[in-house]
Order: sequence, then structure tokens, then C-alpha cells
Amino acid sequence: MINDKNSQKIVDIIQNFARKHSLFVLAYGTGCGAIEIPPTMTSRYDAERFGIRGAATPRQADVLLITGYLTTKTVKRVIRVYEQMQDPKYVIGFGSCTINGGMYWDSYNTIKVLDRYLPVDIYINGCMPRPEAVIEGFIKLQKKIMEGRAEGAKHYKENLEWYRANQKKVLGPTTPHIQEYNW
Amino acid sequence: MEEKKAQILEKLQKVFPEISETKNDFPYNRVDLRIEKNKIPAILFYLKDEMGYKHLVHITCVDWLEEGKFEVIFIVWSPVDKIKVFVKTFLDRNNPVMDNVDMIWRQANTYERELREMFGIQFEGLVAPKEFILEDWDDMPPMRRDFDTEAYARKRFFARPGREDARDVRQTIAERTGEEIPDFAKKYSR
Amino acid sequence: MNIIHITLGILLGGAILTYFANKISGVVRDLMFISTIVVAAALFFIKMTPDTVAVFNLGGITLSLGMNHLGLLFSIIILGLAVLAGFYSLPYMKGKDNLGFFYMNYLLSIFGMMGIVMSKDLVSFFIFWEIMTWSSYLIVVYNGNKANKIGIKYILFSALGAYSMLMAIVMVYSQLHSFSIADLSAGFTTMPASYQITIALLLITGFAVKAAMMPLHVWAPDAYSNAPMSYTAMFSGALSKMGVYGLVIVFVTMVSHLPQNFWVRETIAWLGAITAGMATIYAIFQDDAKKLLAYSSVAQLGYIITGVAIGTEISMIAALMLSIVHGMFKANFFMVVGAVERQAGTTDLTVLTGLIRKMPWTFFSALMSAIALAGIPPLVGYVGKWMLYESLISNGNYILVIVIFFASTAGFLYVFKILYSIFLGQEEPEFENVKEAPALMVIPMVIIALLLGFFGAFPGYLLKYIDNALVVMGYPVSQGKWWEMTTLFNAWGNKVSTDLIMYTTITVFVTIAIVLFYRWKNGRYVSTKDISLSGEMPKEDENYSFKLDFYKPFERAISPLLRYKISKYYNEFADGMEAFFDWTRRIYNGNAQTYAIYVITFLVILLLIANNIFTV
Amino acid sequence: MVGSPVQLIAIPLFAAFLIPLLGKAWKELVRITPGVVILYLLYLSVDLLNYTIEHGRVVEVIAGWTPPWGIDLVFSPFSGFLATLMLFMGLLVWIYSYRYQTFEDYDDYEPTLKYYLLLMMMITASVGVVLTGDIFNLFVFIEILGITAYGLTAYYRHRDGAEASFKYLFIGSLSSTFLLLAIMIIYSQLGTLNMADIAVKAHELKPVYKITALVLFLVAFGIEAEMFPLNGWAPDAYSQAPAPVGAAFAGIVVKAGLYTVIRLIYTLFEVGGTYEYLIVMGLITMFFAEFAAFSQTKLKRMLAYSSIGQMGLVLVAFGIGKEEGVYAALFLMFNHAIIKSLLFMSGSYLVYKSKNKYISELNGVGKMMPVTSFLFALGAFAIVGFPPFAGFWSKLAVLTAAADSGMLLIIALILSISLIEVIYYLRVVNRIYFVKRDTDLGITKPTPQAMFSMLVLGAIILIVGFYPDVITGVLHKASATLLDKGSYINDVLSLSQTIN
Amino acid sequence: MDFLIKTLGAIATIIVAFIVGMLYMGINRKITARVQNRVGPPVWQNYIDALKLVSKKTSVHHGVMQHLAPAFLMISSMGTLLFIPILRGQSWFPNLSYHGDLIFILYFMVLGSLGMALGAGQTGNPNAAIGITRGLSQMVGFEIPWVMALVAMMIQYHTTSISDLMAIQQQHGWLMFQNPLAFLAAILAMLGMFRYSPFDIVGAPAELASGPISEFGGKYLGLMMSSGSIFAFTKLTLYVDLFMGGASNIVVLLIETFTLYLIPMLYGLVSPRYRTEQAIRYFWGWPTVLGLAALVYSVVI
Repeated sequence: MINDKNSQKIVDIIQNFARKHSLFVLAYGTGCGAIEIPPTMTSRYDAERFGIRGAATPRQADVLLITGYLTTKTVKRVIRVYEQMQDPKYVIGFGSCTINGGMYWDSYNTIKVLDRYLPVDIYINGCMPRPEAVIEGFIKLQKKIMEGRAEGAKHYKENLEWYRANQKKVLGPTTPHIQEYNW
Repeated sequence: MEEKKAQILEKLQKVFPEISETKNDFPYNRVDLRIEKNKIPAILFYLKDEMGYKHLVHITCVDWLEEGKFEVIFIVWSPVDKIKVFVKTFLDRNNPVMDNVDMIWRQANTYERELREMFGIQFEGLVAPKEFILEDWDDMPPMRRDFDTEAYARKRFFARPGREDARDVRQTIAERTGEEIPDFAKKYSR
Repeated sequence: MNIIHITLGILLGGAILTYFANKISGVVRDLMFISTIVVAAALFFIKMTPDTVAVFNLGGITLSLGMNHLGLLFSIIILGLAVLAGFYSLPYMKGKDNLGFFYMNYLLSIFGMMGIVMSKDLVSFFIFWEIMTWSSYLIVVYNGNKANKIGIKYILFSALGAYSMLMAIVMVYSQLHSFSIADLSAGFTTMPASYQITIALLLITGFAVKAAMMPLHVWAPDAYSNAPMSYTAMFSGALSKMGVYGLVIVFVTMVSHLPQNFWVRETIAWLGAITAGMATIYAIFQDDAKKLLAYSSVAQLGYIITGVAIGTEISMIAALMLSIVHGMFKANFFMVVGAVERQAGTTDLTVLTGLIRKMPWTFFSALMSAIALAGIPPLVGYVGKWMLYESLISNGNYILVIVIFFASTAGFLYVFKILYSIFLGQEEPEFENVKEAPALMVIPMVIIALLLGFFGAFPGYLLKYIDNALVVMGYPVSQGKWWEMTTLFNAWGNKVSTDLIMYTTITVFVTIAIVLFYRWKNGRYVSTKDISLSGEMPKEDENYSFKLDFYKPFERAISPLLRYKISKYYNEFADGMEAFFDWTRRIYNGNAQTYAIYVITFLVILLLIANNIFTV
Repeated sequence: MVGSPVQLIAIPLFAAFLIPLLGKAWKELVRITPGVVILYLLYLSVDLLNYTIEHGRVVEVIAGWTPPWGIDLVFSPFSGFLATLMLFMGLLVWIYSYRYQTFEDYDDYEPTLKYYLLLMMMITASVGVVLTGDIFNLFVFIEILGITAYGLTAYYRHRDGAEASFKYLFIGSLSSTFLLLAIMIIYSQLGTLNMADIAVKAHELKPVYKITALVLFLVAFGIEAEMFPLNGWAPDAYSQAPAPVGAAFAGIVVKAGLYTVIRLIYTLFEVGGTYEYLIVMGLITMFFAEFAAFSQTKLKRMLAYSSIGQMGLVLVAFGIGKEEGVYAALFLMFNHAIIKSLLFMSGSYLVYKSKNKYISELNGVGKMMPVTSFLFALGAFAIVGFPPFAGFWSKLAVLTAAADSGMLLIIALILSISLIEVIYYLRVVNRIYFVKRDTDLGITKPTPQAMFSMLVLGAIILIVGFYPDVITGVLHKASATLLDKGSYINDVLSLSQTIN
Repeated sequence: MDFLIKTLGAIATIIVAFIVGMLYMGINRKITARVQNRVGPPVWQNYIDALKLVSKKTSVHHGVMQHLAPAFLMISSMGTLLFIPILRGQSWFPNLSYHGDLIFILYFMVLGSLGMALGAGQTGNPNAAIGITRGLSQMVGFEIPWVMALVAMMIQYHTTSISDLMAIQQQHGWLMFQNPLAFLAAILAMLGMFRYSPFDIVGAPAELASGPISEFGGKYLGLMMSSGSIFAFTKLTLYVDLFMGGASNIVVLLIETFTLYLIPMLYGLVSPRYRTEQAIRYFWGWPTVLGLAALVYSVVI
């Protein structure tokens, strides 16, 4: 029954519905944008209305929220965290630093284009984006999930070599022990 | 306060006649003095043990590119006098070597590591792992003023299309608002 | 010539032959050793009937040996463990020095224990007791580590116990002019009251040393942890039960006739409970697996002592049940630690880590023993504990229940600690080449582990023997009143169905396991180094397993209790005695004049007081 | 019956003086003769013992002067047992010391001659002490015994030995003085020196003389029996003497000393309070000796103090009185002779091996001298009373004897003392076997003859331990004999079984 | 046939427990949100979370114990549920309630903790192990007043069977009024049992990255959540059976259990977090005194 195509579609719809309404967010406080997360989650903006809640570890999280600039040192950890998350998983780039480097465009130790290194599903621009914008971004993501287009993880898996090459370039030759990513 | 500062300088000068330049005209509890680099451990020892300057606030460095010098500054503080003493010394920029002082304060080790990594100043006898903040760094120490950070960033990181002009934001703003750009900003902007 | 002669003869002869077989070759010695145990055990279990009697006459004293159901119960523990631990010790001890000596003492201590449970009179009881003591002592110091400290402590306390026992024996003799235990239990009430209580207390002291009761337990942790593990399995599993055996006899035949019956029982029960509590707390803070288990043994024996001391039917069943079960799981646990020691080379819990994938069978038996030790239901450890609680509650020892329960709950802490530290946590390159222990070591462990499960569902198979033993002790038949094959009852008629518990457990477990295994492919094994730790990754030489100060918060919470350590007082006493002895030594100062003065002074004093001391 | 008691004294005395002459003929005869003689004497003694156990005591009158005027020798099961024990120990000591290694000059003629001469005389005197029925004769034998013992103590001609010997001599001469004084008092008042006669006439003595004589006897014999505080000589003598001599002290000399005390109290004077005196002094001796033994750092001194402690226990057992007490005491004496000799013999080899007198230097000797160490450990286990070794049965006997008399406090004291014993003996055993040693001392084997005598002692320990009945019959008979004072007097004075 | 009905009854019990437990947790979230002046998630949010977790495409584990930890948890939650009576005097869900007594249940409830502890230990995550040590230490704390309360009731009515206690309460009125001290001690112990604030240091998200469950994701986390909700219902039912005389029908049961559930929840809402030793000392303070008083009270009665 499960292999039946129509049934699979129904199952997919149910699963996507569940995924959409239950987003566990790993807010990786990499940059100054992390300060926007508390108001988003607490009483003023209350993102929990939409089923969005914080997760403490990547194993439990669905969404990796990258809040701002990523130094070369941090990006290594971020990649690891992303790879530790369970499929399906989504990445939200947060603030202009993740889009084009923002004010760190000429910094010697900050990456500038996040989607070369990780499959970003949604970018939220602004420096910093307000909580309203963040929630807007989440709703966009939910829409994408429901439509079945939030396939960043799949994309990452398929283009792993490209991503790896990009990552290696930034992280340097001696960067060790990024786990083999084989699922 | 002023008298106390003067007393301190006087006392130090008595013990260390090599002190070349002193300054205590800051309105705060701050005294500056300059000394040769080989006298640094001695004066720091003296300050710590004899005069009660038990706390090392910071070790920092200024890159005098034009003069070809690094100026290393040791800031020490006495909880009794409530006065900061800035002990400064010049190093040759081409051969920045000086004595390690982490036997006086353990925490000096950390500052020295930072200076070593960011300015390339070698502290003789410093025992610490090679990498501190930068990982796999193979270029010039990045905090030196002759390090071209933009070129380095271009070389190493992807840039999103649309920023090819690489204009300084200040310039854009100046054009829009008619604001005057200060000279020092012009110097390194393209 | 009956089975008693044969069993004891085989064990004694086997011991001596094993020693000399060592001179021939290692294989002969091993064969000799294991065949001695197996043949003795097999003959014993096939041929032994409870009414067999053997009588010897030695030195004007009649030594009579016999067997009853109580003895039979303990023989099951002794010989059963001896066979399993015997097989285990062949690979475990391989390559160590002086193995002939070791195996000889091993067999001698089994000989002693079998003699004890067969003894029908006090002298033979004492003789076998002492044989057991010194043979076990020789094994405790066999390793040579701190032999003078640990060994002397063990033998000193053992001798203290043995001599208080001997004191009691000659006191009995002075009253009854007989050494027979039957005469003792018959004639106990005819003795003067002061003799009764003194004899009972002296005997309790003697047995409590072996059963490691509170103020007399200080030898136990060191001795248990210092002996080779293949023997400690016997030591903790069977040898300490000899103390329990003695206590059972004392409480049944003597204490129940005392006028101070109530107080003696309460005191010993409380001491047992405090032993359990304090030993548990100390076990929690041990960083060596052997030490931890040693303290745990002391704690478990505390429960048993409490059960024996309370002495109601159900508590006696509980105590005997706990004796058997403790023998099983603690022996198993020591074997596990021994296997780990042999394979990984250390028992330091702060060093060991992540052996579960290397030694799965060992882990399995450790897990089963741990669950049994903690007294968690489907396994058999639960049966004894349940009965102990029921007996304490129905007997009115309410506070005692709380203390015991505290000890038992705190027991989870060390159970988790030892399992976690050895088997779980991150894998370490140092232990990369560790392999599962040899089959001869694993099989006994797995057998015990499976038996723990089997008896958990059908405790009646054990309770049957206990019932027979209780009848010997003068209790009524308990089957049907306190238990059936798969059901336990308490004083108020409430029951627990062990088989249903087991079936429920298995059903739920299997169901959930199937659920988990459904879509097996989406689960994936990753190495224990791949953990989510702020994106940080342990390097090859880093191990993030949590090891040091394992229960620091608990230690902080409980710190007022840790302030008093009984060994401190013993040490102070010992120091004082030593100083005193040294002072007396100076009387002999090596000076001839002084000695002459002594002589003259003595003569003069004697002359002066002679009229007072000598009557013509 | 092949011989008579007098041969037991006459033959060795004669042999002792013959030894130098034989030595002139062939040097080896100096070594061999004593052994042959002792062996023969042992045969005689065992034979006599068998006879007396069946037929009662044998009294022999020397030179036809019947008691109470003449000198007589009494071979009762009691004295005969002690004599046999002494001769047996003498034989083993002889075997052990045959070309003993620590006699560095064992090939030299003169020291060897002296040694065997003195040993022979010592055995003679001891047997004499035990057998004689005449109190002055007793004095003479004790003097001989003392002199030979002084000589043997100083066998190693170095400073310590001489000092120990001097101490022994000093205290021993005090003993002789008191003894002579006591004999004088008796003779002056009663006009007799025969012990049986004294026992008969003792009630005629005025109390003041009787008490004075008793006290003098007690002190004099107490010195021989190592009673506290008269035993200052003993530890030095034991530890400075050569090992076989130490064994001989433990097995022979002390037994003779004890015998004198026992004979005095059980036969000579019937005075109330003596038994209690024995118990109290025995306990005090035991306590102080064991405490001192506990704090010793040298092995042989430890053994010496332990030996004194055991003697205290024997005194306690004798003080308990009754047949059980005497039986226990005799059993203890037997065990002490066997075990302590074994400990001295094996212990001195261990000490010799580790080149150091200290216990702390014995680490790991067990690896290098397995058999000797095993025998030492066996002795240690036996003497602290672990079953199934010989010491257990004697300890049990003492305790049951005390229990029969209701002396529970004494039992408790004995047992607590045993705890101390356990500690200091097993401490040594631990060091020998279980404490690792860094340096390898190489293997030194005891001479076969030493090994033989140690093995014999070990075998006896095991045999008695597993089957004590081999010895208990004799002991019961002996203790019954000692207690039967009336028959002793009767036998001696009426000469019922006299040989002449 | 009888067996079949019983099995179906057991399954139904478990399903009801799951649904109710999840619902309570949802209500908890909602109420928490309202107290914090938020709208909060819908009450069915937990079902969605569970569904999402189970429908995760991947889930990693670090070894067999982590794989089996949910099974151990389920044994103790489902097993305990089956061994306690759900409804009083009804033949609907008797399950196995006559085959176990209180002491058995006390111990059976711990099996899950041990399995969970081992599973968490297997992950190799230090946070997990630290959380476990804290949890076990805290358990030693609250078990003392809890056992005291139970023993007090056992000796008051001379039974260790829950069904008997329920029947007795029919005659004498609720135990929470018969022995209020025991009830208070048990309720205070319950605060620790639910591990809500202030006793939530075990899985403190900010300090320990959610502690023991930090390596559990996907279906493992989903099963553990389900087990937790079943266990919550089990514990509540046990308390209702013991102190409130059980429930005669499902509506009463829901009301009573929810009332009880409010206690730890509301207490948690207004409490900051205790450190472990503070928590232990808390439980060994007044709750234990109350427990002792309850013991004395029931002996005197």
C-alpha cells in the first residue's frame, strides 16, 4: 500500500503538513542577528503560534537558522551542525551578511555567500531583519514545505562534491574531520 | 591624584633612568612612559612586586607603518593607587622580537599569542600552541597595516555579483548627501 | 564412606593434587582443577541426600558432618558458582604466576565452605571456617598489591570474628560440655541468661565480619577488589554467604529464645540497613570498578543481614532469596569486570570507555546483572527485594523500609556509573583492539544472565529449595502462603505475578523493537565521536566521555553524611595500640643490670607479698 | 625394656667426654658420634616411654642408695614424654646443624668440637633435669644446662653474641644463687633433698621457711622458664645464638625450665595460690612478650619474644590445673617445641638468605627459597592456631580446659593475644611471599640435612594437625601422671618398680 | 477469546493514555503561553510534533543501547499503565491490575529511567551523561518522600494493592483527606517526578543542550515523546487511584487527572530552576518531614 503512488501522495501531504506545522529551530547564534531571535520567540511576536520552537541540538532540529555573518572558523561548525541534522532539514539565511557579506564584504575571515556552502532555502534580508520579517520568512518556508519544494537537503546530497569543494576552499587544506556525509 | 602620578613617575625614573619619555597629563588616572624593550621585564617586575601594580590589564600593539615600528604597550593597574601605567616600547618592524613576560603574569601568555598571530611579533620563550584565532593562516599577519584585506577576501571568498564596483559605502553616502569624506577615509578607498 | 567423605575428599585431594600438578604442566593443572570442581559438584548434586551423616573422632572431639536442606541451599550457591567461576578462571588466570598455589587455595576455600555447610558441630564448623578464611586470605594477597595493608586488614578482622566465634564455642562447651549444634539448640534455653546473650552476640560478631556488617566491614572493599576477579566472584558470591549462613543459624536457634530477642533483632537489622545505605553511598563515589562492586557487595549483604535479623518467615525467604540472587549477579558482575580487566587492561572507570561494541556479550551479562542488582522487575533480583520490603512493612519496621529503599534507589546511581563508564560513552582509540573475552569466560557470564531472566519469570524454582530450608529451620511450609511457582504473596494477601510481568515486558519490548526496526534503513549508525556539541568535533586523541566527579551534585547534597568514615577510628585505634606496644617493648632495654634489677625487685616484691598470695 | 633411665644420662655424659678423644682419631667422628648417641638414646627413651605408659613409672636408684638418701631417677610418662621430646628435638637439631652453612668455620676442628660437646652436654643436662628425683641433683643439672647454654649462645665469637651470653650468665647466676639458697633452707629444715621426701615432709616446714623457699624457687625457676619480668636474657640469647641453638633453646632448654616450675608447684609444695600465681604471671608474660614481639623489626627477635609469649600460655595452661589444663599445657609444649624449632630453623635460613636481620628485608624471599619459605609459612600458620595445623588443637585444648574451669576472662585474653600473634606472623608471611622484591638474590639451597629436619618438623605439624590422636594418648597419660602426686611419692619412696 | 478481549483492552488503554497524555502536554504548552502573555501553539501541536518526528526521513543512533532506549522507556510506561487500574469498579480496562502491587510498580517505573540512561550514555555526548547523573541523583531525592507516603498508606490500610486501596476509599472517603500528610508528601514528590521546573535541570536546554535526549532525533525522539505522554498519564492515574479514590468513568478520570496535572504545571510556571543538590535537599527537607509525619500519623491511627 505504501508503495502505491496515490497513497504515497497522501502520505506525503500528511507528512508535509506535519513538517510544516512543527518547525524545530536550531538558532545558531553566529552573528549579531541572534539578538533578534528572543523577541521572535517570546510574547511580543510569539512564533510558537506557528509551531515554531527552539531545539537545543541539531539532532532534534528541522531548521538551521544562521543569524548573520560567518567567519571561517564558524562556518566549519555550521557545516558540521547542518550535517548532523536529520533529514528533512532546512536552512534560513538571516541578514545581509549571509547574502553578500554585508558590511564584512572585505573582511579577511568572513564568508560572504552562504549558499555556496550550504543549501539555503530562504534568505531573509535586512541588517538586521525585524522579527516580523523573520516570521514572514518562516511562513514562506512553511509554504515551500507544503508545496514540497523545500528540498535543500536533497540538493545538498546530490551536489555534495560541489559544496565540498567550496567548503574546502574556504576552510583550507588542513581542515580535518568533516564527517563523511553519506545519507 | 596628580601628585600621586607624579610620585610614581619620579620613583620609576629613579630606579630606571632609561625611561625615555613620560607623560601624565591625561585627565584620568593614567600615566604613560616609554622604555627600551630589553628593560620591559625589569620594569614590569618592579611595578608588580615593589609598587603593587598587580593587575595586567592588556598588552596591545600599534603598527607605525610609516616609521617602520611596532609600539607594544603594557597596561598595568594597581588596585591600591587606582592608577593605570602604560609601559610602551618600540620594536623594529622588520625584526619584531622582544622578551616574553608570562612568568610575571600568566595571562600575558594569551595576549602575547594574539600579538604574535595578528602582528607577527615574536616573544622569545613563549610556550603556546601555534594557532590561536586564525586557522591555517599562511599569509601576512592580518592586523598589520600593509595587509590588503580586500584583495585577500577576493582571492579567498566568493563574492555575490552586484558588488563588483566594490565601492566604499561612505563614498556612496557622500555622493547621495553631499557629505565631505574625511582625508583618512579617502586614503584607502578606491 | 559416603557422599560427604567423597565430596570433601575430592576437594581436598584435588587441591593438593592441583598444586603438584602445576609442577608437571599448566594444562594438567587446569584439568585437575576444573575436573575436581566439576566431579565434586556433579557427585554432590547427584548423590547427596539431606540425611547423610559422617562422623570423625579427632583429638578426643567428635566431629560430625551432615547435610540438611539449609546446607543444601547454600551448597547450591557454592558449587554452582564454583563450577561457573572455575571455568571462567581458566582463561582469566592464564599466564599468571603461582597458579598452582592459586588454584589450591581456590579449591581449599571451596572445601572450607562445603565443610561449613555440612558441619553438625561447632568445632568442625570452626575448623572449616578457618580453612576457608586463610585460604581466601592467601588469595587476597596473591596479587601482592599492598599485601601488608589489605591482607593484614582482612586476616585481622577475620581472626577477630573467628576468635569471637571460638570464644562463644568454648562458652557453649563450658555450659553444655558438648560441641554439637543440635545440643546447642536444644540446650540453649537451659544456659544462664548472661551466657545466652553473650554467646549470641559473639557468634553474631563472628559471622557479621564475613557478612561485612557495618562496623566490621572495613576489610571488605579492599579484599574484594584485591583478589583476582575469578575468585572475587566466589568471594563475594559464595564466601560472604557463609556469614549469612551462620547468622541464619544464630538467629533461628538462639536469638529467638533470648529475652532480648527484640532488641538484638532490631539492632542487627538497623546495622544491616545502615551498612546498605552507607556502602551504597561509598560505592557511588568509587572510581575503580572493583572497588565499586566491592562496596556494592557490602551494601547488598546489608539487605540480607536485615532480612535475616528480622527473622519472620517472609523476611527469611527474602534474605535467602537475596543470598542466592546476589551470589548470581554479583559473581557475574565481578566476572564482567574481570573480563574487562583482562581484555582492556584496566578497571579504572575514568579510563575505560565505549567497550560495548567490542564486548557485546559481556555487556549483555553486565546489563542483566545490573538490572537484577537494582532490583528492577522482570529479573529475579526484584523478587528478593519485594519480599524484603513486604516483610519489613508487615513487621512494622517502617523507617527501616525507608532506609533500605534509599539504599536501593541510590544503587541505581552506581549501577549506571559502572555500566556507563565501562561500556558506554565515546570509543577510545586506546581500546580499539580490545576483543570479546574468550568463550570460556563469556559462557558462564551469559548463563548466569539468562538464569537471572528465567528465575525472574519462575522464581518458584528457587523458592522451592528455600522452602525446604525453612522447614529445616522450624518454619512452616511457605509454599502457597507466600509464593507459588510464578506468584508472590505478602502478609496481606496481595500478590505479584512474575510471569505476567515478564510476558508484558517482553511483549512491549518486542513490539517497540519492531516499530523501531520498521524502516530500518532510515536509522543509521554513526560513531560515538559524531556528537552534537556546538558543532565541535572531538579529535582523535580527545575523548569527551563524562568521567570525573561523576556524581558531584549528589556528593554535595549528601556531604554531611560523608564526614564520618569508620576506618578513621580504626586507624586511630591501631595507631594507639602500636604506640602502646612500642612502649612495652622498651621494658626489654637490652641492659643486663636492668634485667638483674628486675629480678631482684621481683624477688623482693614477691617476698613481701608472698604471705598474701600464698596460703600455706 | 631395653635400657634404664640412668643410661639416658650416663651415656651422653660419657659420650660428651669421649668426643674429643674420638675426634683425635677421625675428625668426622666429632660430628657423627653425637647423632648416633642421641639416636640410640631416643630409641631407649621411646622404649621406656612405651613401657611406662603400660606399667607405670620407673624409678631407678643410683648406686644402691635408696631414696630418700640416695639419688634416684624417675621415668614417668610425664617426665619420660618430656625427655623423649627433648631427645627428639636434639636429634633434629643435630641433623640440622650438621655442616650448617652459617657456621662459617664449620670445617674447623675446634669450634665444631666445642659445639658438639656443649650440645651433647646440654641435652644430657636437660634430660637430667627432667628425670632426676633429687633436688640437689636438679640444681647440678641446671647449672650444667646453664653453662652449656651460655657457651652456645656465644658460639659466634662476635660482640653481640658475647653480650647476650654475658646477660644470660648474669641472670642465670642469680637464678643459681636463689636456687641454692632455697635448697639450703629446705635441707636445713627437713634434712632431705629427695623431692618425694620433701613433698611428704613439706607440711613440717614452718610457714616462713616454706614461703621463703617457695619464693626463691619460683624466682629461680621463673628465670629458667622465661617468666616476666625475669626473662630479660631470653630474647638476646635466642636471637644471637646460631639457629640450631635457638631451635634447641625453644625445644629443649625452655622445656627443662618449665619442668622445674611445674615440678615445684605440682609435686614439691602444696601451697594455695600457686596456680593463680601461674595464671597471672603467665598472662603477664604472654601480654608483654607478644606486645614486644609485635614491635620487633628483626625476625629472630620477633621469634624469641613470640617464644616467650608461648611459654606464658603454657604457664597459664598449667595454672588452670586439672587434667585438661595439664593436657593442654603438655600439648602446647609439644607444639611449641616442634613449631618454634621449625620457625627458628627456616627463619634463620631466610635471614641468612636476605643477608639482613630485618623483617622488612624479607620481601619476595619466597620465590628464591620456596621450600624453606613454605615451611616457615606453615609454621606461622600452625603457631597462630589456624586449623587444620597442629597449633589449633593445643589452642583448642587450652580454651576448653579454661572453659571447663569457667575462666572465661582468661579465654578472652588468650584470644585477643592471638589476634596480635596473627598480625605479626602473617606480616612476615606476606613479605616473604606476596611483596615484590626488586633485586634478585639468587638461589641458595639449605643443606639437605637441614632440609630434612625441617621437613620432618613440617610433616609432624601436618600429621598432628590432621590427626591429633597420634599424640593425645601419650599426653593424657602424662598429664594424669603429673597430677597423681600420691603415686609419685609412693613409687619413689616404696621403690615399687625400681631397677637396680 | 478472553485473551483477545484483554489484549484489545490493553491496546485501547495505551491508545487512550497516549491521546490524553499528549493532550495534557498540549494544554500545558497553551497555558504556559497564556501565562507568558502569548497566544501559544494549538493544543494539538504535540500530535503534529510527534507525527513530524516519526516521519523524519533519517535518524541516527550511536549504538544498540540508543536504539533500544525508547523500547525500555515504553516498557516502563506501558507496563506500569497496564498494572494499575484505570477505572474503578469497571470491567473495561482491568488489564493486569490485580497482578502487581505498589512496591512492584515503584520499581517497575524505574526501568525506563535506567534504559533511558543507558541509551543516553551510549551516545557519547557528555551533556547526556551529565544530565543522566543529575536525573538519577534527583530521583534519589524525590523517591524518599514518595515511598514514605506510599508506606504510610500501606500501613494505614494493611494492603499494598492499588485496587484494595481504591475499594477502601470507597468506604472511607478519599485518602487525600484520610491522610493529608501523605498526600502532601506525594504531591511534592510528584513535582520531581514530572521534571517540570524547578526540577528540570536534567534536560536544561540552555545548559546541557536538553541533556539526556540531546542525541535523540527523528523516530527515537518521537517514541520517547509518546512514551513520556503515556507515562504522564500513568503517573496521574496512579495518583488518582491512590489519593482520589480512582474514577468511576472516563470523564471523572480526565477531570481528576487534569486537576492533579495542574499542580506540577502551575508550580513549574512560577519557579526558577534548582540546581541538583538544591533539588535533593528540597526533597529531603519538608517533603520528607511530611512523609515522616504521615508515617507517624498512620501508625497512630
